[in-house]
Amino acid sequence: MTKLKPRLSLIGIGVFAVLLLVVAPLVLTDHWLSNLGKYCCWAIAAVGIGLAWGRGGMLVMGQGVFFALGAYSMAMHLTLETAGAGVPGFMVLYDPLAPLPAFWEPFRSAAFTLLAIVLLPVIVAGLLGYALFKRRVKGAYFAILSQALAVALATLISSTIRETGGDTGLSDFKYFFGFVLEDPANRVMVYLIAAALLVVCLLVVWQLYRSRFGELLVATRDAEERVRFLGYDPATVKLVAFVLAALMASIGGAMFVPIVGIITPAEIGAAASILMIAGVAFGGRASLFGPALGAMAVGWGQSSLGSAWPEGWTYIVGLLFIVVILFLPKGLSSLLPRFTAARRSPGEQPAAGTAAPELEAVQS
Amino acid sequence: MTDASLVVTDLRVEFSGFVAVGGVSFDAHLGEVRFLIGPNGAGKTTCIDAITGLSRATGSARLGGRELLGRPVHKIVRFGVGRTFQTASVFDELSVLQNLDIAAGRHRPAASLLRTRRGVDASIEQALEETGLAGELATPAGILSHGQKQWLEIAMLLVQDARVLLLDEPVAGMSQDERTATGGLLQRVAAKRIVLVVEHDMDFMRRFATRVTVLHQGKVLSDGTVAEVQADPKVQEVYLGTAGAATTAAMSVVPEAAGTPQRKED
Amino acid sequence: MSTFSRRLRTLVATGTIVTVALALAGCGARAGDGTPGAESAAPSCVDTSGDTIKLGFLNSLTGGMAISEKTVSNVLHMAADEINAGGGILGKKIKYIQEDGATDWPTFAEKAEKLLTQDCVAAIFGGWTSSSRKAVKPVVEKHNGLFFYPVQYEGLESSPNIYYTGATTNQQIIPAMDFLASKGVKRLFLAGSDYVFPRTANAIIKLYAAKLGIQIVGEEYVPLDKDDWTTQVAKIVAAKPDFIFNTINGSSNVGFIKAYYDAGLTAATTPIISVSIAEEEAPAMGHEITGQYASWNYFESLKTDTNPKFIKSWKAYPNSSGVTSDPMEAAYISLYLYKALVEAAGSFDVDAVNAAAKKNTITFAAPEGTVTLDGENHHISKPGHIGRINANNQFDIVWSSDKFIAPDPFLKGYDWFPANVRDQLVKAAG
Amino acid sequence: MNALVPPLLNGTAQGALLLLAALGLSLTFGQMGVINMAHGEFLMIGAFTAYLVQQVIDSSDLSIPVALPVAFVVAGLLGLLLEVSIIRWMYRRPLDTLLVTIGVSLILQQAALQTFPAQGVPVKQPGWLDGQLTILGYSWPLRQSFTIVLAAACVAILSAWLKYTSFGRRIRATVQNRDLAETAGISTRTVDRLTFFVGSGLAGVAGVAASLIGGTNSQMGAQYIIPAFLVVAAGGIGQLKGTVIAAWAVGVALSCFAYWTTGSLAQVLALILVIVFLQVRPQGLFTVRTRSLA
Repeated sequence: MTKLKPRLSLIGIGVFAVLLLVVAPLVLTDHWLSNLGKYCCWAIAAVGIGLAWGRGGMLVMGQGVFFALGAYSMAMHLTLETAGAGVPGFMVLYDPLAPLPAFWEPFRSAAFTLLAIVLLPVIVAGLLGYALFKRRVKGAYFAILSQALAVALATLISSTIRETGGDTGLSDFKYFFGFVLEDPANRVMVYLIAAALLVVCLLVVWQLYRSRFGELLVATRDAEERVRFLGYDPATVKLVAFVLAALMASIGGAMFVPIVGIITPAEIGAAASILMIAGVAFGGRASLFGPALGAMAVGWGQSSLGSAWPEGWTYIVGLLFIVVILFLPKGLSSLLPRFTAARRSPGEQPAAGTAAPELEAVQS
Repeated sequence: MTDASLVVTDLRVEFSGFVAVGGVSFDAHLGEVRFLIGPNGAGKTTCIDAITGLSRATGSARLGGRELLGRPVHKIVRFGVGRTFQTASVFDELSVLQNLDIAAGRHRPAASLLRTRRGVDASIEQALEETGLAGELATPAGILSHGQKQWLEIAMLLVQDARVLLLDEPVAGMSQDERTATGGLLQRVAAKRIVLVVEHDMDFMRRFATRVTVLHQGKVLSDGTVAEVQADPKVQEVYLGTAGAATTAAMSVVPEAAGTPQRKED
Repeated sequence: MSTFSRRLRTLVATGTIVTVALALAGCGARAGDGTPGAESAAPSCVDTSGDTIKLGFLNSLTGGMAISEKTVSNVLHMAADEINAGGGILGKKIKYIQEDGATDWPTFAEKAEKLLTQDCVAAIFGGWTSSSRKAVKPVVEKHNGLFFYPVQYEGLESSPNIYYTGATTNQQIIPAMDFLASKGVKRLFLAGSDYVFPRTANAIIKLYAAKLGIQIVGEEYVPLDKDDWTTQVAKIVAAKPDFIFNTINGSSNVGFIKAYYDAGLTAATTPIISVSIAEEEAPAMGHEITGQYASWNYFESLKTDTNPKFIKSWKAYPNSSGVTSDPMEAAYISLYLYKALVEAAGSFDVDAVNAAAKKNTITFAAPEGTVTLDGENHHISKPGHIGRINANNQFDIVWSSDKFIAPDPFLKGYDWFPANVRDQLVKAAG
Repeated sequence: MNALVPPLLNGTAQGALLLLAALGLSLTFGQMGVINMAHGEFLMIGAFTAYLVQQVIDSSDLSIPVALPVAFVVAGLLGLLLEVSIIRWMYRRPLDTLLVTIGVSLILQQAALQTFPAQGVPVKQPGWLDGQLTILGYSWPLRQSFTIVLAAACVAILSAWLKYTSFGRRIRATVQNRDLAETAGISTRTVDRLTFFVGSGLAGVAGVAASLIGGTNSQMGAQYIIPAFLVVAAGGIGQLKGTVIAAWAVGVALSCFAYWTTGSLAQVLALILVIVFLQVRPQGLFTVRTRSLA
């Protein structure tokens, strides 16, 4: 069983990869392919949330912060690429003579941009996580603090119009590392990069989940003090998961920009961060595929149900939170083993959802 | 007294003005099963909390000449101090093997964490053998019996290669047979490691204790072999005379169940 | 070890798939390969063979902006019904597809693309915030679609694929400043929400104020989603302005108005001129705002030949909010303007419509008066009006521009606007 | 006029509104461990109640005093409904209550958007709140002192209720040790329901106060929820005096930052200030020391 399962999962990732990378581009229209690309970006962030929250017990309600780091790094580069040697248009009005803000300058370089997409979230999440986990901030506190950070960042970006484009965000990108974004072939390429990155992220967590670290992470989630008494520093264990989750959110954000064509503070604030959580909860926070598939399902629901029945979709998202958390705390993915288990030995119920570890959090 | 002993001197723990432990000294050595007993609220668990870095304390607790107080929990563990809790605290969602593997993990290089476990460490097999859990290798710890969970905890301390085992009521809730088995296990373990047991169960103490320290209201009341302690009139008074009253009073002040976090008034 | 090598194999296999896929895809155009743009757009899939024509309406029906955009959506439906009752466009009945932008700008982009490529609509109508417009702009440009945007905005933009039926700055902000100058205002305070419209409007106001000799005694911004203005109003009181120029949007206006009256300010001492408070918003303030001013191109109280009919239809419309207002009227114009354009072109084809806009003088007898389309910058001429709120939350018109103001999104006709800024902005706008 | 006076006074009023919003949370979150993200929507319901009361009682002089208890009951009953239908199943899963109530808040927002005019509804201020008090040369809006008085009254009543009534004692007993309270014959179910009723009802009262300050619409609750949670956390869980001090401090900080920098930056700085504070002192201003594993 323990040997079989990871192998099955690996086959699952393979099938998923073929579906995303080979079948989807052949079958889907340009519009739906770019929608799927958008869902892939959310799914990448969701895989990270699954790691941090599902396995690590850290309810990261502010992944918008890291999504923003990647997205804005990418968007600044693409804006400069589009603007050429000049200063982006939106900056001109407020001060026509002022030079490009200093923090924009390095983003002219493609290499620096790619590096920033990877390193910025690692550094920020590293410092933040170190500060919070060492002080044993966890549970609801951690969730609310992380959400407050997302709100603060979104407000900050909204109010710095000249430096960041403000509420209107950055948009109207013409090129993507030298490729013309309007060209349908290049759009397929951008999609494939996002889809491939999602597959890579799945492979990374697949290996993590079956590794000793994965076990240690679950142990830390369920009994942090106990892990401490085994000689580990839980802060370090959590930090690794948190930083990885941040990195994935950043990558998702970075790919979101060329696919969707706009990034604004609304995509990183409280509501956006919560919607990322919704997909993960829906799919199954602790499972391998649950977060990614859940995020994609929520994205798809927004596209299709949101069109057919806009008011209804808001109610559906609301009900989704209530019903899933109330009756299926492990998400839809927990139904699958439940069915197979029921078929194998009727009457034997698998262990119900456990979320007890959070209890201690409120008290510390 | 050898270098490898645990020596606690003048240990004091205060909770917002309430003195839980007020200057306790004792020591524990290889080869003996050392018991710490006393009524509820006597400060037994608090002593262990202090030694393992969970509660802030003054005084001194040295292991092999190295000071433990004032260090973070995981550092103290790395000196070789391991403990169990009143309510068995194992990782319910993980299997017995995974539980033990994590316990054995701190000796491994960090990079090995990223690899998958292949095979079973020798130390783990040995611990499974000793605690009689060999048949439960793949069982999720959550569905073990209460006694098995306690043994799993002890097994975790063994693979962790702890030099000192601080056991907080290891036989609570066990059947008579399980108690006997546990006692035997502790006596075998004590040959190579320092074993300190906090216990309520007088019968268990009488059968397996080498030496006993009796705590009462945060102070050492008596110290010695089982016979010596039982003969001590002060101990008799606490346990027979005013024991009822003291227990009730103490219970309302310091909730004992360490597994479920609880509040206490300032 | 076998696991490890197998894993390696998987990784290699995945890598190969990715590389092959990327190589297959990576044959797209690179920068400098020639001009991208309309040529690369797929041929339009709009179906004009039947007796209906599909149009897309794109408004936020959920989320925070639904507060404003629902009405625009309703008025678009009304206009479509009216046009259909009158025989449709080029004899084809409008079949509209309503999409929800959900107050989410990427959703606006997604839905615009869906409307153009999946539903094959001939044109899209809607949007409210500048963010929504900026999200839709690249999409309609890429697919060579048409987007009609009905809200007053900060200008400094033009696109061959967008028609703007709301005011640009020289049709709302500048008339308001002219009005203030005529009132002899010397000390002006700028209060706005913290987003692009107020920031841009105030940047322009400051430039023009310098020319008019009006002193700007302070400038305050509060985030769009925050209602509490008490601290900022305390600063306004301390600055002692003659007049307040209000570019606050949404429910934050309610907080501003309440704090303003609580601080003892009144229309008699320190009046406000607003550019986002219309007939719909005025009653929701929770305070009498009689005597305060607003600058718009349309008021319900406007006396034109066409206005009574518009008001009557709207009041009778099932989803009516009861009053008419400027953004609604601009949305109403947008559909009729499209009708006029298509009929001038004799075709629904985007290029034909754009060509017709350049060649012909397209006009529409709108409720605000007969507006004329500028075929070059895709904005329409509008009258500037200043209204003063009366006890019925209607506006008494106290000042009007001499004539209809021609749209000038880049403020080319205003010498006080620095030419170097304009040049850069025109360049950046492409 | 002293430059410190306006931000201090306005900040105190701002803090008072924050306190009203946080007071209910400090009960439901602090005492029961339930993280109710729909608390902001209960506040919205209080504001809409104020509007509806004004439709019945025309005189705003009278309608606001009437609206206060009505809003308390309406929001309280809604909270009770939430407790009975959903929250009761989740006392052992606090983080999950957070997620469930996000769903509730989305539904309530959309329902309000569809029930009431989308632009929002007007709530008129009572005539006796017009005018200003002159304090050290600064004419301070009277309405602000009303918010402060209302907040102070709520705190006084709540703490007296917790301290002196038998129900209050039962709540405190249940909070300290649920199992022990149960064995002592306290019906913890009744206590839970009542606590949730009162906590949600306080949000309703806060809503009436908020309706006098800003717009009354479907989105109004969202702006209070995060600051209110931060205030409760910064004050220390289950610590009424901590909540009071934290709310005041955040209000004054917000107002001072807004006075000396910009409105947007003030929001950012205040949030960061609290986040940093909680990093330095994760247990909040005041704390009960416990001997526990956590």
